[in-house]
Amino acid sequence: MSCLHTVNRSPDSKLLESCLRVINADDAILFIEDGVYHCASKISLQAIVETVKVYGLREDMLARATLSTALDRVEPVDTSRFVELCSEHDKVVSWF
Amino acid sequence: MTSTSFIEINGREIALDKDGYLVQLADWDEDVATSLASEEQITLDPAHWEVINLLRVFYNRHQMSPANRALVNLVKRDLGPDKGKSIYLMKLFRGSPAKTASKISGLPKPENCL
Amino acid sequence: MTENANTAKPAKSRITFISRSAPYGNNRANLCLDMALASAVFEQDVNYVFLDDGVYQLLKGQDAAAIQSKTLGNALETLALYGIENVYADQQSLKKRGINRAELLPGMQLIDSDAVAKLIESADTVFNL
Amino acid sequence: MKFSIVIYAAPYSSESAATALRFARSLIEQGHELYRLFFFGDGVHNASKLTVVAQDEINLQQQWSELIEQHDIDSVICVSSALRRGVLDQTEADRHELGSASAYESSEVAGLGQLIDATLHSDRVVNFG
Repeated sequence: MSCLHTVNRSPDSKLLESCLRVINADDAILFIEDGVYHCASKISLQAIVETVKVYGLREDMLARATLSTALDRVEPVDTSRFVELCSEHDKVVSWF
Repeated sequence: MTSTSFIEINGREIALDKDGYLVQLADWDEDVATSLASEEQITLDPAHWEVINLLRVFYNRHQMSPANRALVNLVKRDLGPDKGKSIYLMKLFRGSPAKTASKISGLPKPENCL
Repeated sequence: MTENANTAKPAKSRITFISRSAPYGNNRANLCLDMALASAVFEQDVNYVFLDDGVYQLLKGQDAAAIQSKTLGNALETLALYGIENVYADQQSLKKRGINRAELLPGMQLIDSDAVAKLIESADTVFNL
Repeated sequence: MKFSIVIYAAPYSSESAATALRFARSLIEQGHELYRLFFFGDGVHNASKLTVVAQDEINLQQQWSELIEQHDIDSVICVSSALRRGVLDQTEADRHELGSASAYESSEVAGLGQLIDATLHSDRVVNFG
């Protein structure tokens, strides 16, 4: 049972922190909206265990100029891949 | 404004909305309850009153009208398992017991959400 | 509820609610409670978890009359009457906010983060707000 | 796969309603089924038809309505959220004697039972807020 977590607020919000406290090792995180500011943050990404796959919503990264600065660990995905990720995981938990 | 009708009780004009709920919850008293019940073809006896009183205490404490499931459990908890049954409450308050009993008890009209 | 003949699904699903918002400042706590009560009315298998600022909802002695609002703490007392028995408060959230067990409404089971993770993992659907 | 989408956010105040709209479009384009849209809390404003938007900006409410009509999507506005916020279909407007409807006809005002039903009949419930 793996779960896709979406996170839509910036690092200041501590939303990612809450998510990480209750995440399972085979889950994945997709940063969307203001959440994509995590994509270039070493501190944010270091807090996520290696086994958790990390995605960023490409459209939001483009808008916020974080696509080019995103760290290698982050895989940019477009909305259609967002939909696929939802179906590949057993459920979606939205953090907002 | 919702169209209102009036019933006269002890010389007072009491406004009801078109579904028969009190427009002003503060208008409620025992005579009003008796009258609201008779609109539902119900004659209140002590078995009705203990549920009405329970509902009013519940509302004053929790500020909500219980759904049927919660009403059954509330009656079960406070009036005992013999009475805490849907069938018992349906005999007392026809239709949906929670709705009918809430109306007679002068609780606000449900928002149709549940 | 509308039944769709060609979608045979179990009539019961396991829903975990994570209530993460403090009461009164916004309506998220109320929305979460409304969803949970509706789930209970439709006889779903409900878990209710208070996490982060959500634990502020559990403080005893709330009285919201002076801010023209209904007192959420009093509404939460009805969870058991709706058949919602699995009500949990996250220990770490309480600790971080300096809230003791004695200050909480009765009926809360205190759990740790791992237990919250399990309630998410075992749910069919999670509502988190 | 069957999806349901729950939207808690008003249009324009945050990006979430726009994200949800793009998500809904995309899943339909990929041949998935959108079992139900459920607008809850401030999300009900997405169904308001009494809106005017600058010519060079998108009209989210209109785009929702077009998507709903084009694909015959079951779209529900939560009644208790909607009544408070003045988003009424004709039935509710008549029931409360408030004159004209303010919601797009493409959505229906109904209760939380429709949300619970959606959790039962969908493979995935995705929340945007």
